[in-house]
Amino acid sequence: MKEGQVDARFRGGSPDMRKGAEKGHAAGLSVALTFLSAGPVIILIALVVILTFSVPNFFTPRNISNILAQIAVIAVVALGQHLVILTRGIDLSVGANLALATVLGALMYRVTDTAFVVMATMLLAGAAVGAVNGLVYVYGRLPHPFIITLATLSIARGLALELSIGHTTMRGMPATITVIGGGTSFAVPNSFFVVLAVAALMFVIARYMVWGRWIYAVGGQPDAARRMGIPVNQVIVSTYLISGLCCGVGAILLSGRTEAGSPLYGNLLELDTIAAVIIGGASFLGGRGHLGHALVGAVMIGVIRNALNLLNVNLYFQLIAIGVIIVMAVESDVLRNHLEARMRVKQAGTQG
Amino acid sequence: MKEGQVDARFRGGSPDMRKGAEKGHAAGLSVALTFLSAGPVIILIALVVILTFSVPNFFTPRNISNILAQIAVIAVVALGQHLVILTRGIDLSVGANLALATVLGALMYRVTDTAFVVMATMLLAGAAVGAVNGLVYVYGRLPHPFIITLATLSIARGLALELSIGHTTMRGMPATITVIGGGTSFAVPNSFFVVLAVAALMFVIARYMVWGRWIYAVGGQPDAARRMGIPVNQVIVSTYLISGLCCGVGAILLSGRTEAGSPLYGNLLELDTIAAVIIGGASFLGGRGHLGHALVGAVMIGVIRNALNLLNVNLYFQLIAIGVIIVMAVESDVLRNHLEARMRVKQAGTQG
Amino acid sequence: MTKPVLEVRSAHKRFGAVHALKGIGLMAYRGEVLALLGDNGAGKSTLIKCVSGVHELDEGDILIDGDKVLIHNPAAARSAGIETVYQDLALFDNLTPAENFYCGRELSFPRWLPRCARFLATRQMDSEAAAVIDRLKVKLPGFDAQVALMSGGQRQAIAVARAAVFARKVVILDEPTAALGLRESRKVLNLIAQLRDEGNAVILITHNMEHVVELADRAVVLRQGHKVGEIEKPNRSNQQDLVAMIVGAE
Amino acid sequence: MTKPVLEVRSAHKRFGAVHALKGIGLMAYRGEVLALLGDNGAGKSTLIKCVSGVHELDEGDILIDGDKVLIHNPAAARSAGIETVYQDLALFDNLTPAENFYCGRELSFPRWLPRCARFLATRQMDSEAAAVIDRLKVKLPGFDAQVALMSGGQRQAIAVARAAVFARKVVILDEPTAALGLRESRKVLNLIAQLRDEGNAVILITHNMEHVVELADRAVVLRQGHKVGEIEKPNRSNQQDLVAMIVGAE
Amino acid sequence: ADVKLGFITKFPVPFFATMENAAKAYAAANPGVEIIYGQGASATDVEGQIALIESMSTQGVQGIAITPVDPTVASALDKAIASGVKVVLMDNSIPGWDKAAALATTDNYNAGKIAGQYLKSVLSAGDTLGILEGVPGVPALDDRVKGMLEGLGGLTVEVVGRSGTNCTEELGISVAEDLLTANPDLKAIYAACGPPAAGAARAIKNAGIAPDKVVLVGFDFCCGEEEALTAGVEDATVAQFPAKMAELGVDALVRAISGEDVPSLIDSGAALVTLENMSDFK
Ligand SMILES: Nc1ncnc2c1ncn2[C@@H]1O[C@H](COP(=O)(O)OP(=O)(O)OP(=O)(O)O)[C@@H](O)[C@H]1O
Ligand SMILES: Nc1ncnc2c1ncn2[C@@H]1O[C@H](COP(=O)(O)OP(=O)(O)OP(=O)(O)O)[C@@H](O)[C@H]1O
Ligand SMILES: [Mg+2]
Ligand SMILES: [Mg+2]
Repeated sequence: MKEGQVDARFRGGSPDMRKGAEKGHAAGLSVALTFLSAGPVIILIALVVILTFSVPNFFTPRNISNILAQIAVIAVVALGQHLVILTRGIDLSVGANLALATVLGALMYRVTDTAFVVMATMLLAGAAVGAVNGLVYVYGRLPHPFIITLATLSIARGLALELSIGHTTMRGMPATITVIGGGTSFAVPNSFFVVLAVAALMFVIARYMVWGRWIYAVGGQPDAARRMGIPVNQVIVSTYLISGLCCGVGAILLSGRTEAGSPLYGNLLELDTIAAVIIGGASFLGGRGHLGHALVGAVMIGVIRNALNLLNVNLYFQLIAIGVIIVMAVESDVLRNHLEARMRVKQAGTQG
Repeated sequence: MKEGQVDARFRGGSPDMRKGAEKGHAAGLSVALTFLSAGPVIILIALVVILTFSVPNFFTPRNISNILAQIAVIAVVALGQHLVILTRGIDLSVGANLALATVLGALMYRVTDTAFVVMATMLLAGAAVGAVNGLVYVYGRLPHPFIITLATLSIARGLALELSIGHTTMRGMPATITVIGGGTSFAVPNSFFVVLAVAALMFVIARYMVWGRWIYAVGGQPDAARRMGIPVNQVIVSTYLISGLCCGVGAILLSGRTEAGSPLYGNLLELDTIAAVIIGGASFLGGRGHLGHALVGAVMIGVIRNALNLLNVNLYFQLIAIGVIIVMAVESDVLRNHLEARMRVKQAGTQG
Repeated sequence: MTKPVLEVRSAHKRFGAVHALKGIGLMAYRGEVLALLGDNGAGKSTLIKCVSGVHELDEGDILIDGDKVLIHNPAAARSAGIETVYQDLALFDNLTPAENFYCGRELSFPRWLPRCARFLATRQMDSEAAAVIDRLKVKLPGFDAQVALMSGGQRQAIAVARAAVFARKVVILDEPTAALGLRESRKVLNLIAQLRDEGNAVILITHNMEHVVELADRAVVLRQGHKVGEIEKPNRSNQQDLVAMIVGAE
Repeated sequence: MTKPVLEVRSAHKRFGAVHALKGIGLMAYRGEVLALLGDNGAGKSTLIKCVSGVHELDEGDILIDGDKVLIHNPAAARSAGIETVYQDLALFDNLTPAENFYCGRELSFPRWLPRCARFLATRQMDSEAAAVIDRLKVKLPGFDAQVALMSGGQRQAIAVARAAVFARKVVILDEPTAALGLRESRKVLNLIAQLRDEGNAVILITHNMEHVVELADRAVVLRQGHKVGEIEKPNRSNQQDLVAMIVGAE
Repeated sequence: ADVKLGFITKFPVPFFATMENAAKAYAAANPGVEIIYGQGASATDVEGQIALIESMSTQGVQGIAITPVDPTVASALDKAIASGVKVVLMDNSIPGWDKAAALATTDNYNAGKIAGQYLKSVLSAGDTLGILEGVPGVPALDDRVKGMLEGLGGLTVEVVGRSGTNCTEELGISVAEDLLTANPDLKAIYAACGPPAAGAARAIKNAGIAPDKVVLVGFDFCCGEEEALTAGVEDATVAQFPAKMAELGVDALVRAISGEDVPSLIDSGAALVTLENMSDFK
């Protein structure tokens, strides 16, 4: 908002910028700065530390494993959502998309119990809805993706309800999917490894591949991207496609965890994933933000919900507490950013 | 998206721009242009004409009166939402805010049955939540209003539930409120007159008052607004406050219509109102768009839902149909815009 | 010499690791054009942004008519009588030229209401803005078109005209002719002269030596955040000294 | 005379009611600097935007090396060998200078993959971009800082350098020195000379007559969308004619 | 057709689909009856139901059978009644509103009691109980919890958790997992609707707890509870008879329109379902 703030935000946003000033100098400041510049992660760590000491059973292997399983779906879908937000877009359809994918997967399971085919069905379904979002938005020259993704939210939910036999939860998933979505390895949920794998893949794309660079360019300055010959339309469509694909992955995880497909899955997932991205510290401005943000945000949401459940906080009060804690988390990150900026000035001063 | 499109959008967005070129010239073109430049309204009219001929009972006084009553809440809240969107913001809390206001109103009714006090309670409650949104966003220097309004969504819903504990129903409203929200005058719902009054007031503010000009300035170029000495923070806070106040008005209308308060009211109202604003043709870019847009969008949504109900389309298929029709409506407006731009070029050509 | 209307004393400003101003002092007098020169990145824009309230100084003072003032936001600067034409113009793309003109200082009525609650005197603003634009002889594609669609020069002309209308004490222009054609440049230079003659202190940032020689009564040169020199009455003969100062001893 | 590498024939362009180009023709030859002059709003930027694919012409043809080509997007123009420095620079505020340099034409490997799926040759791009920036002697606050925080001049320098790196046939510069200091302006002028000597056709839009006289081999003047004149070898003696053409008979 | 009726259900879950199908069967069996159908979008879609009531009146129905999602649809029903439409409520009543011709319902409170009585029979004093609530604020679902607590009838159990699940399986799993983490020795879980009951069963399985260590009681007998009962993770659930409820409700409506007297309360009943008697309820 304020002009002075811009600097801080940019600095927070780009890991590249930090390298510049970090050579030699007053050790204490430097340590504090390295710490502060870790960004929203330290807010998360602080949160975890507080909860560990105040909530019984919180920091136990079993509970950690639970949390990881609980956030897997939000995290995967938030990664896709983040790509869309990087290009100044928004994908409201993620929840309905995921539900439709699980229903189609469950239907396919009635035809064949080959895990591969069922998984492919879910991925394809997710990607298809994403592609519709992207294509209609870009080639329909709509003013904003809000409309089309709101429309596919409605359409996908309707389709999922219509297609699901008896309009209900459809039991049954191939064993492989159940293992992926519900199993654990070394006491860690398999779904968490899937999240890590998707995140790693996205990170490589965003950071080391031409296409990722284009996403940032399109998000940063769409006009300039077009003038530099970047296929802006295709890049935008691709982000919606990937977001849809992530819904497909989320569908595999969720239907594996519940051994079922259901048209009611993914309710309000759009708000959760957008919140995760923003809490993680990304910006609606486009072209700014690290994919890790989405993960941090998703974990933060999961940790808060879990702790409130463990504390047996009354249902209505949970709603209030979640709201308050989320604002506090984001606000601490804002303050952290300011502190960092101020210390950086001080550091520069000591260097002369 | 495309650069060429920018012109068309600006032209669509601002009624001021149109005056320039409209003097003399080939009559046919001119008539067509006047028609086209009416904007999303003509899409709405086209929709109504189609529905009149295809849906029995649609264009009957009673049904029209029903539609007007059904959209009143969305329309009033969408007007406030529009102000927020004009400053590049978003208010996700509107639905929960409205629910909380109806609950507080119903509780106040248990204390006193003076309509004035109950109404004042609802308006104050709405404005208070809005003020929290604005103040925390601006003075907490949050990067985006998404977070704080999502948080107050959660908090207000939780508070409303918490407050209504122990009351199986919150039925009962003072007679005046019932008349305002549920009565009719000359076969037209009174709530519709309230919508018109709020819209007229907002129109005067936005168009003829200094404060309205500042809203457009802040939305257009926040940095420049600050440099020109506009109290940007206060202007932003005020839009959230007004949005909250509109929720209070919506609460009066809804609780008058249902003669009750409920913590469940206003579910997904945030998506409906944002959709209304965007369907009406406003832009997320900030500083662009006519307040009438929000009304047109709300009516469009109401008309579509009503027609689907009259046609007895089943819920699943309704979800699909609503999605499709909304995209089609927005897409027709995009095409209308292009047609208008092209005809304008042609018209300029004929003038030499 | 008379008292300076604006004085800056040992101003320091840092952006993170960048030390943009390193103890700069400056005086501007009424009825005089002060040229502020320096190569790209010298700190010119930063200095004037501090004076006009966009940034706050880390150290140093700003004095107006000899009194220390705290300028912590642009509104304060404007009400202290400092008008600025920013390098990035600070125009509202979504408004018309007339609306841009008066933005933040709308003519309005009735007087007894608080500012924000008053009604806009639209007609009066339109006609006054039209008169100024007319005086500057700028051609606009349509007076009620949005600024977004105007050419770079047209935009610059609007920004300069805006500052001229409200000038009271100090007018700062950050490269006002950079995007202007010959005709428009000439008009702006005439306007600057006029502002000076009306008793304003004009601070002109420019890279154009012709304009400096033609208009400036004094020139201050910045280099890498330092003030490296000051020349009275720049003219053809000491122009080379100025250039040497700007470019630095090489 | 040799064949023009770029030719525009009777170009028309309208924006709504504004007729920005009214039948303009233009030729540019290799090894020559063509100055495109005209007052604000004359249509210069519109013309070159049509050539570089940002806008499409309503009527008229564009010929490259004598062949009619359809330039319906900027990628087409770039691959036809036309590089452009836009008046608004078209930089990415969220990227570093090196990333800006190669944006849209990243160096990448392995070659057999489709472009978008390749990996970025980051190190190579960084060092090559650094070399160019070095050659232009632009001082940047840090080579891995985001462009958003750089001064107007630094930004302009980056945009010009970017075009220089990829120049193959035609280089168009829309007021490249408008925001530049003396030293940087000089560097850009030298660069333009160098681009010309390397056999490019350079089209230079500027309001600075000094630069025209110093560099241009030919000057074309636009006024209100018309081409009103063309002068070979502009110099001190016919400079007045040029100015008269630009400003129009008054 | 002789009579035209509106049939409005709450939101898309199998329970209401079953009701709708029963109504369709009724219409098929009685050629003089034409029914048009409507459904709200979610468990909190009050405005949607109101719009449906209004548009059905517009279409000239003579009667409306409705499962009111919230007491506050009453004033819309008032208007319909004022224009000569008969109303029958199904599934749950509207407290303090007595203009309905009849109410066909499973009394959710009584049905909750059945679950409570079962729990009383297997738990002992001081045992821990976790509750997975339905949608916060929906009276019918709240009643299921209140009734269960009443059904425990003096047995003092320690309620160690009450969380909302929005009647979804996803939240059911998460909340049940957290319950089990916070209370490793948890004795019993009660879920107020079907999907979270299935979710709780999965959470127990995932936690590697022996199926007989935790008593799991659900409600609705749907959405995966069958499998959970078969697997022995879920111990009991309460079934309603939606088809019967719908049939009785529509029948009462038709009779009320033709001027007959109908009983004002029609209980379609509820029953405890366990592994043994499960096959009777499919
Ligand atoms: N908001 C900011 N954040 C960080 N650094 C900044 C900021 N604004 C300016 N700088 C840096 O401060 C230095 C001085 O910049 P300034 O804009 O004052 O230069 P200038 O003299 O106006 O140059 P030009 O003639 O190119 O406009 C530059 O190195 C610039 O990168
Ligand atoms: N996208 C657009 N939409 C509408 N009108 C436009 C658009 N772009 C330019 N114009 C108009 O076309 C005319 C020519 O503008 P252009 O930018 O080509 O001028 P220019 O010669 O580059 O001027 P300058 O020297 O100020 O940059 C102007 O009147 C301008 O307002
Ligand atoms: Mg500057
Ligand atoms: Mg131009």
